[in-house]
Amino acid sequence: MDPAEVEFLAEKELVKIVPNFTQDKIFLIGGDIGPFSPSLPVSVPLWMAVNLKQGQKCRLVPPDWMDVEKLKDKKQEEMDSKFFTAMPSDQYMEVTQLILKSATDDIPHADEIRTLVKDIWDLRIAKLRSSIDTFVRSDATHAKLNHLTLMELNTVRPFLTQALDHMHVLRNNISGRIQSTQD
Amino acid sequence: MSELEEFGDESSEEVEVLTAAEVLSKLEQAWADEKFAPDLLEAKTDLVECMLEQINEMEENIQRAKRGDFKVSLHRMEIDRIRYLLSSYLRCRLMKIEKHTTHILEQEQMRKEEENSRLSPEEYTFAKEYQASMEGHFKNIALRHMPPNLQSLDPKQTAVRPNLDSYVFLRVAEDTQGVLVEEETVDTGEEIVDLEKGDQHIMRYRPVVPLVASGAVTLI
Amino acid sequence: MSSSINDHFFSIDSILATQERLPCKVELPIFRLGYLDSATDGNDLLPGTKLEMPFWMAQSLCSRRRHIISIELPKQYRGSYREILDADANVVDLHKMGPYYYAFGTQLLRFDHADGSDIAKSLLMTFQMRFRKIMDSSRNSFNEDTCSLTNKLDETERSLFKAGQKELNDFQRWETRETEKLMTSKMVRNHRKRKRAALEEIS
Amino acid sequence: MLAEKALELIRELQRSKDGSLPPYNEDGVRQVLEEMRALFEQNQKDVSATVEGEKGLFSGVQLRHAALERNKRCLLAYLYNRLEEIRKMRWEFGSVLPGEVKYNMCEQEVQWFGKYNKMLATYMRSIGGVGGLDLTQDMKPPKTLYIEVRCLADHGEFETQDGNIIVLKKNSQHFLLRSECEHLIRQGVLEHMVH
Repeated sequence: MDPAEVEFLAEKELVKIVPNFTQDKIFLIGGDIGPFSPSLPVSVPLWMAVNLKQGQKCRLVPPDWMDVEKLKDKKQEEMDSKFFTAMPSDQYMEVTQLILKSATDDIPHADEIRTLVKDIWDLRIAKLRSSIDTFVRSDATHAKLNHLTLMELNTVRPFLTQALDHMHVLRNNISGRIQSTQD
Repeated sequence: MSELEEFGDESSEEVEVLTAAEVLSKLEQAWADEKFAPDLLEAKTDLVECMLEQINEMEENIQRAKRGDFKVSLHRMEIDRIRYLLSSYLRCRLMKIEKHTTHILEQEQMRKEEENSRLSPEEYTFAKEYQASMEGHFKNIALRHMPPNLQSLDPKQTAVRPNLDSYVFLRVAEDTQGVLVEEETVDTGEEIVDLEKGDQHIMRYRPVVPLVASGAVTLI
Repeated sequence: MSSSINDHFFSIDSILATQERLPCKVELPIFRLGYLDSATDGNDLLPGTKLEMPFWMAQSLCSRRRHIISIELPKQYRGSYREILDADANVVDLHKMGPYYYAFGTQLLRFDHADGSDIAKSLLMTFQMRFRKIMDSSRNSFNEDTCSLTNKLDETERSLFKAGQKELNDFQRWETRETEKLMTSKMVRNHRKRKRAALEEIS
Repeated sequence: MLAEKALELIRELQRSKDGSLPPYNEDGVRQVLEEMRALFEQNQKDVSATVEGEKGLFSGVQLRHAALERNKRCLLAYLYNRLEEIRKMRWEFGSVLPGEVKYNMCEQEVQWFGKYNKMLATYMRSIGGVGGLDLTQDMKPPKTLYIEVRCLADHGEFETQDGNIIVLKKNSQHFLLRSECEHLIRQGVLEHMVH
């Protein structure tokens, strides 16, 4: 999957906005949204939030976890743990990327947040790489990957799956099951 | 569009009633599964038709709306997203049909009556035509000029088949006990795992083929 | 056959991997095909003749049922070479020993050679040992010269390396929001480039 | 060596993996078919001789048969992989191919392209009943309704969805619905401007 497609999936996540307009409930195919009244926070899908913000029709409310102190704690926890820790959002990377791009002015300490999220991402990707190496060198043929997010998995997908597909053939060589599509 | 949509699920006797939003989210899952599965999955013809109807209806409503109505742009954006989803989903299927044509048509021929088809009727027509055009091309340029005993194509030899042993990422949607991940070999014993709801795994696709079909696991 | 990546009747890689040659010895006379051995003017291939054959040919003449020829292992799969791989697989130029080292090695196992199971083990171990280096370099390759590494990779490894690079590249394009830009399709772009180049040559 | 010409066809494809279609090698294809005919005739002779009592000819027959199969595989793979490229062209260039590209195709390949074009159109029209769905559009997830574009070439008049006529003149800039100009971007008529 293309990262843009992973982002497409993340864009249906709900986020809170504070609109500056009045509008009755909108009956979208994907569900009802609104009503909208100025200054009253309301939940909308991320794609809509980004578009409304671009049209200067709202202010974005950062998700709870998008907070310098919380992210610092998260980073520490990720550093201390041998395993992957649970992220506050399965789309933390995509959400950060989209919100910080379109609504930097609505997010306090945006730069710091950007750096912290990127640090956490880098920590996790480094961890992912070394666990992949361990996995490949071991005799294991499957693994549990709890707490990894779709975007994280996606950055190693073809590489990892191709390597494992190749190893499956090489393993079958040893056990004498030669797979063949032709002679 | 909050009214309930009648939605027939062929696999069960009673008619399931799903909201449009539920159909949409099922379609999103079907899209992801199709993207990640090495073989062609069952055609979700009902989901596709239902969503197409929804966006066509919405387009009509928009035509009637007042010019400059603020809501319209939001509806349009949603339509664009759904059209992308449908189109990407069907494109992905078409690529597989083109690549594994012979294999897929063989499967279709061997299909038991109680099983759902992997191909929508339109896809089936396309697959047949595609197959005929490829074979016609081979025959015209090459096969008919070859010695008599070499003029035919043996699907056993030439069919391009999906690699069911390729690795996939999955998330467990329903607890499933005793999945045979590796068969016993000379050097190692068999390996069985229990899949617990919410867990994520990487493993070969083959052992989970029926679980993807039933929705007990989803591909990620 | 071997590299599960792209293996079917029409696969170019699969055809090229089965074109790799190996030393063979004729066991039963093969009449009127003497021209296959460049070292002789004879009409026939006589028992005892040694020559190299592509895999696909050798396979048709040597199987459990047929012993028209006998085969020898190509040197890059013999014990002495396996020992080198055993010691440090990372320093070996597998492309020189290939370029379809794993795929061809897998094919060779069909001959039921006495070394078969050792070759099979060596192939897997070689790949496991070299994996990390391929992964790391495919991820950090933007500023360095990668040729010196990729030159030494077998075709399967190269395709893996490319997959890793593409993932990184795609992700970086996403991070910088380049993915939002709608692009001219690749074939149209390449076509224009070639056309421009052709025009420049004329003028 | 046997099946050498057939291998050359395959190497030709391997060399052009960058996505350009090399000229159809009519001569190469003919030579492969000729070699096959010769191998087959020799085998026929050997089989007849065996029937008449001559011994030891089996090895040669076996080897030639392997070469025949090999030639067949290479030749079909040559045609298959070319069609695969040609199929992709329908998605990248659209239903009309540039002359220079067509020039590298043989007559039957041009015909196949036409057939593919037609069966694809029929399929897309039949999706879900009314009106169908154009799968060659919406290639990327949508981000905004409208986008800014710049003309890379003079393209003439263009009718927008709301009925306005605009002139796409080289270097002119426009604000258009993404869905109505996506194909012009893919064909290199317009450039998507991103800020």
